[in-house]
Amino acid sequence: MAKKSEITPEIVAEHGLSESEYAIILDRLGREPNLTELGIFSVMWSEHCSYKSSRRHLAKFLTTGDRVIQGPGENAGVIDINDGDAIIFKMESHNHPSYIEPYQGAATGVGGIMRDVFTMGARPIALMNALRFGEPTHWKTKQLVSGVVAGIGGYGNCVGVPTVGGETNFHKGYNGNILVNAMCVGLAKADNIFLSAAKGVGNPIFYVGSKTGRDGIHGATMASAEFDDDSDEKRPTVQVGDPFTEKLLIEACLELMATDAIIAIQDMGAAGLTSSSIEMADKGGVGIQINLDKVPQREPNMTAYEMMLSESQERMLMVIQPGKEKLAYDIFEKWELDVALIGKTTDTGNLVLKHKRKKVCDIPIAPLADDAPNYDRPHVKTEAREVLEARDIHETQDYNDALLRIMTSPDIASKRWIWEQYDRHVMTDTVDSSQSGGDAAIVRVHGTKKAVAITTDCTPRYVYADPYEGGKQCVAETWRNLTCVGADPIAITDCLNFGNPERPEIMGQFVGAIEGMNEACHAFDYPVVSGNVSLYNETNGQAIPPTPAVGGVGLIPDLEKHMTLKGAKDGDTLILIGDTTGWLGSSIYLSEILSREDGAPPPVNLSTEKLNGDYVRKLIRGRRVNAVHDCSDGGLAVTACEMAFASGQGMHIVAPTNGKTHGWLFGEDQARYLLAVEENSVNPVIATAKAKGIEAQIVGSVGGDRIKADGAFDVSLEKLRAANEAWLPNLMNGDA
Amino acid sequence: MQTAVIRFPASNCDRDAAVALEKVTGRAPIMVWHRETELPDGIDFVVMPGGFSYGDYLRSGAIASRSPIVRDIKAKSEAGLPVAGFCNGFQVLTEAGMLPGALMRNKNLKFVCRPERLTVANANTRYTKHYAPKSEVTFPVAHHDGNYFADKDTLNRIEKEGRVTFRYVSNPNGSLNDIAGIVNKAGNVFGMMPHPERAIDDMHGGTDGLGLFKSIIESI
Amino acid sequence: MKALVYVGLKPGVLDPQGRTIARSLNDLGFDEVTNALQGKVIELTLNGEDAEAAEARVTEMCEKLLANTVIENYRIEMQL
Amino acid sequence: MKALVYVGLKPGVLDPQGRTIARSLNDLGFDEVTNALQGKVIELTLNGEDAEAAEARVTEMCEKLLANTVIENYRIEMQL
Ligand SMILES: Nc1ncnc2c1ncn2[C@@H]1O[C@H](COP(=O)(O)OP(=O)(O)O)[C@@H](O)[C@H]1O
Ligand SMILES: [Mg+2]
Repeated sequence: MAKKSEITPEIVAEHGLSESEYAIILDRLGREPNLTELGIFSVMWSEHCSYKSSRRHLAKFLTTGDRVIQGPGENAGVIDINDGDAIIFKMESHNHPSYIEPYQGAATGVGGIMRDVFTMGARPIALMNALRFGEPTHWKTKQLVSGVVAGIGGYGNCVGVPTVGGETNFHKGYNGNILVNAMCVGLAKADNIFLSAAKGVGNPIFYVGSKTGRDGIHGATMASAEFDDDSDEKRPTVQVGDPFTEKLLIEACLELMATDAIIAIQDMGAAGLTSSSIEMADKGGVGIQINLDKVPQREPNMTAYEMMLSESQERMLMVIQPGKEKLAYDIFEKWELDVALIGKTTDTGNLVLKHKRKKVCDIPIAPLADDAPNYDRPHVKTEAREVLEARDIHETQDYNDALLRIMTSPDIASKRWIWEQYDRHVMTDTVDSSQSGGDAAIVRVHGTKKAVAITTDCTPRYVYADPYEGGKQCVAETWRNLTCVGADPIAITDCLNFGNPERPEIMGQFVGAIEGMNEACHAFDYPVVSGNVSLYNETNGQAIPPTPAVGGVGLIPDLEKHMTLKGAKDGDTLILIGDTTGWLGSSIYLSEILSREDGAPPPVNLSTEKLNGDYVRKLIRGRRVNAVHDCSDGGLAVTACEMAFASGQGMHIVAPTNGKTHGWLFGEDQARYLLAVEENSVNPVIATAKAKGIEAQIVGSVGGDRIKADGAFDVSLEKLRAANEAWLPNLMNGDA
Repeated sequence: MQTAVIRFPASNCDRDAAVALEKVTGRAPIMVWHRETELPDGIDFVVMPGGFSYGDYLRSGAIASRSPIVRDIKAKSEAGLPVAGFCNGFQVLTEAGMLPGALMRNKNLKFVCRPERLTVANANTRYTKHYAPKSEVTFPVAHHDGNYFADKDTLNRIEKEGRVTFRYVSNPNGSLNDIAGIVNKAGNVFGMMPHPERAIDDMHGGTDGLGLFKSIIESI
Repeated sequence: MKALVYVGLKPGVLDPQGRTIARSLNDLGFDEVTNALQGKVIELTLNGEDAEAAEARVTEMCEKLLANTVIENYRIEMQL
Repeated sequence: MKALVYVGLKPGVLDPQGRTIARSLNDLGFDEVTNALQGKVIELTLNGEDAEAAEARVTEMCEKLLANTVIENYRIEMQL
């Protein structure tokens, strides 16, 4: 151990530790840490690992429910989907690395989230991605889009997990800080879930996967630090993903998991060997001793510090049942993976590291976790915006043009250029995916008649306008999207992307969004089972729009009764469930047609949401409807167009009975669904709704080859589709 | 009838192929690990599945095509054993010299996944008998390196010999002559970039692929 | 000992990667670029002393794995 | 005028392709191979006469498009 002080205040600051944080370290150790130990503390107490700004707020979330097998706290959340099956899922961000190296940043994001899921014993069965880029005209946007999409596809396609859906927004607020959020869903047996708590004393610790290199050292602290103009210069090493090794790792781990050899397992994510070993030890209440000489190394002369902080990808740590070492070796060697016995569990409660015959670290584990900073950062509530009335908002004189502009606007235009680069079909259980433009992807549980429905949603402009209502809306939209395909919504994961939490107004967005989200979770009995927080998303003091992406998962008990928006038939009647007030505040109409981003966002009435959604689901199960699509971005008009594109049928919308036409067609009132209903079901559908106190009205009909709204637009379905499809390929260089 | 599916490291349509084979033959295929030096006895039909064997590193299918099991399969195919490769399997077969030509990077350099309409270019092969001549089928494609290339002489020869089995209606990758699938001269080795094994189920990709499996299985 | 193996497409084989590079360079204002070809270079580290024997072995590696001679040419450069 | 641009991963960056190539060469009996790295070589055809000016432009092309200097190095060789 170093005798003389090697830790200067500069070194402490470079490690992202405040003076008071360093004082706690000195106090708990009763001495100065050496550099390796300091590095370990800095990683464990980084925002990324310790959630020091968010922890107390996340604690408010509803996290339990009848179907919750494992809530937040493990690598991913686990829910019960009957018959002994469980679904394991989580969403995670890889924003900063993707901005610096879009292909590898996005690829390793996908790899990381998959590891979180198969670490727990699940075979990954679906991937989703939620992407936010800067303005389409910004010089960097195209390059980022093409790199990120290629990276997501490159990794997921190779591993052989279908990427079945996602969402993509463009806004100037992301010009200097894009968001790349990836979600993975896996399938496991409910009685064979693997956790990370190490148990017992003297049990062998195995290292499996790729060798350790000097990758992304300080990556975890980077992810928690703001960008500035110099960041192009200070570029830290970005990790390169190796999907081939990931695929082998999945197969090997699942093979070993089918035996009883594993006591605990943890992937090495951000903060690598440090956080994986400490989390395993802390959860199990044991100590850990590691001989770093045994760690498979890619480069010569690596220091203890480098090995502990390396973020090399495709690595796992596990505690193996004594006596099963050979079994583990055999399986990993069959899959041609590096494997090494690097240490053992101990009863000291300390993390002890040996390197080149010296003890290079000896620190008590409990304080690393228990004393991690937990800040109550000051926060101010976002000021409420004025509620705009439709009658006070300019009405377009050219509805054909308005519809075309909205259907070719960045957020509404088809994202085919993106999702055609993703293998959506591998594993042959994808029942519906991005391909239909549907609300939620549907992935069959292999060999059964049931399916999982998956969606990701967030409307950042609503959250920016009103974090609380916007937070409610994100959760409500996922619930609605799952409902649209006939699923019972079960639980969510989230990825909370915000700016610098040390600024009270940003912290106010964060706190407000969480409160809104949580309110919705309670209203729907729809718990949060996993998630991720990404803070400091800003460049030169300019924060991104607050973006709490939500991933929702539901169960379709019987695929015979699933629903899509594809099935609208000639002669069907269009019924709109839910009340339309013509809410244009913070709408696409306002931003695209009037270049305004003001006004309060549509409020979400959670009990109406619940009532309407439960009714729609009942109609689907009772086979009363041919197609369902929720009304969200762009309102009734956009919803009808999307249903037209998916079903190949024209749509005719009647004029509003009261209120203004622009509000009627483009208003974004919540809790609404557009249904295509066969003639003989129309009366019962409306009558039953009325009896339940649900708004339901006939708003038009299906058929022909045009999209029309009385007193507004009348355009060719094919021409509109072509324009909607062409926007992104044109942006990306004119090649389809 | 006993079929086999070869598993290379990072094959990922091995299960998809197995499901298709079991559906058509009523019997699960034997999954054969690439390190084996010989096929088990009594195999009537071998499928090289899709995926990214060895991560598609170096060239798609290249490293897998040099594995011990492929040597044995090649020898047995020369003695008449039917062998089909889909997607990455097709790439392995060309790399192994069991089918002519090569599969290069898609013309627009992007991975492409979409249902693709194909015409049955020759309905008179062991793999296409179930289809009407010139009929159209839809199989999904999902590949990065599906751009079929062969030199002029080779191309002329396979065209003349009627060895092009499927063609794209709208070419997604730049393949010469819109070629989606071919057979060898003897007609027992077949490869195609689209995925017939992903078109055997109404819930997923349609059922146009069944004809292909029925054709070859019935010919054995 | 090191060997550098250059692998490129044969003349007459369309090179979509090269074409895209040339086009993007033109788009970026590098109008002087009239053509681009993309190839691979594989740097091998080899045990052994005998460069001549090594080169023969590397040739064998190229024929057996590193190049697909249906579409590719290769060239070997030994570095001592 | 031609320019050859060699692009390779920076030392220390994981090269999964190279590693896999080395392994499979070993599997094929080429035991002397202890390491392999895979890089790209881009051959540019350029209009113009002034090699020095051209090299400066190619450097700019590398920085802007041909290499991602976060993980890659490049080297330029002008051929007259
Ligand atoms: N990045 C992406 N990856 C995959 N699919 C995407 C992506 N972006 C959008 N999509 C797909 O495009 C369709 C429309 O997206 P969106 O408008 O967000 O749907 P919704 O409003 O129903 O949530 C959906 O089917 C979605 O899955
Ligand atoms: Mg949406």
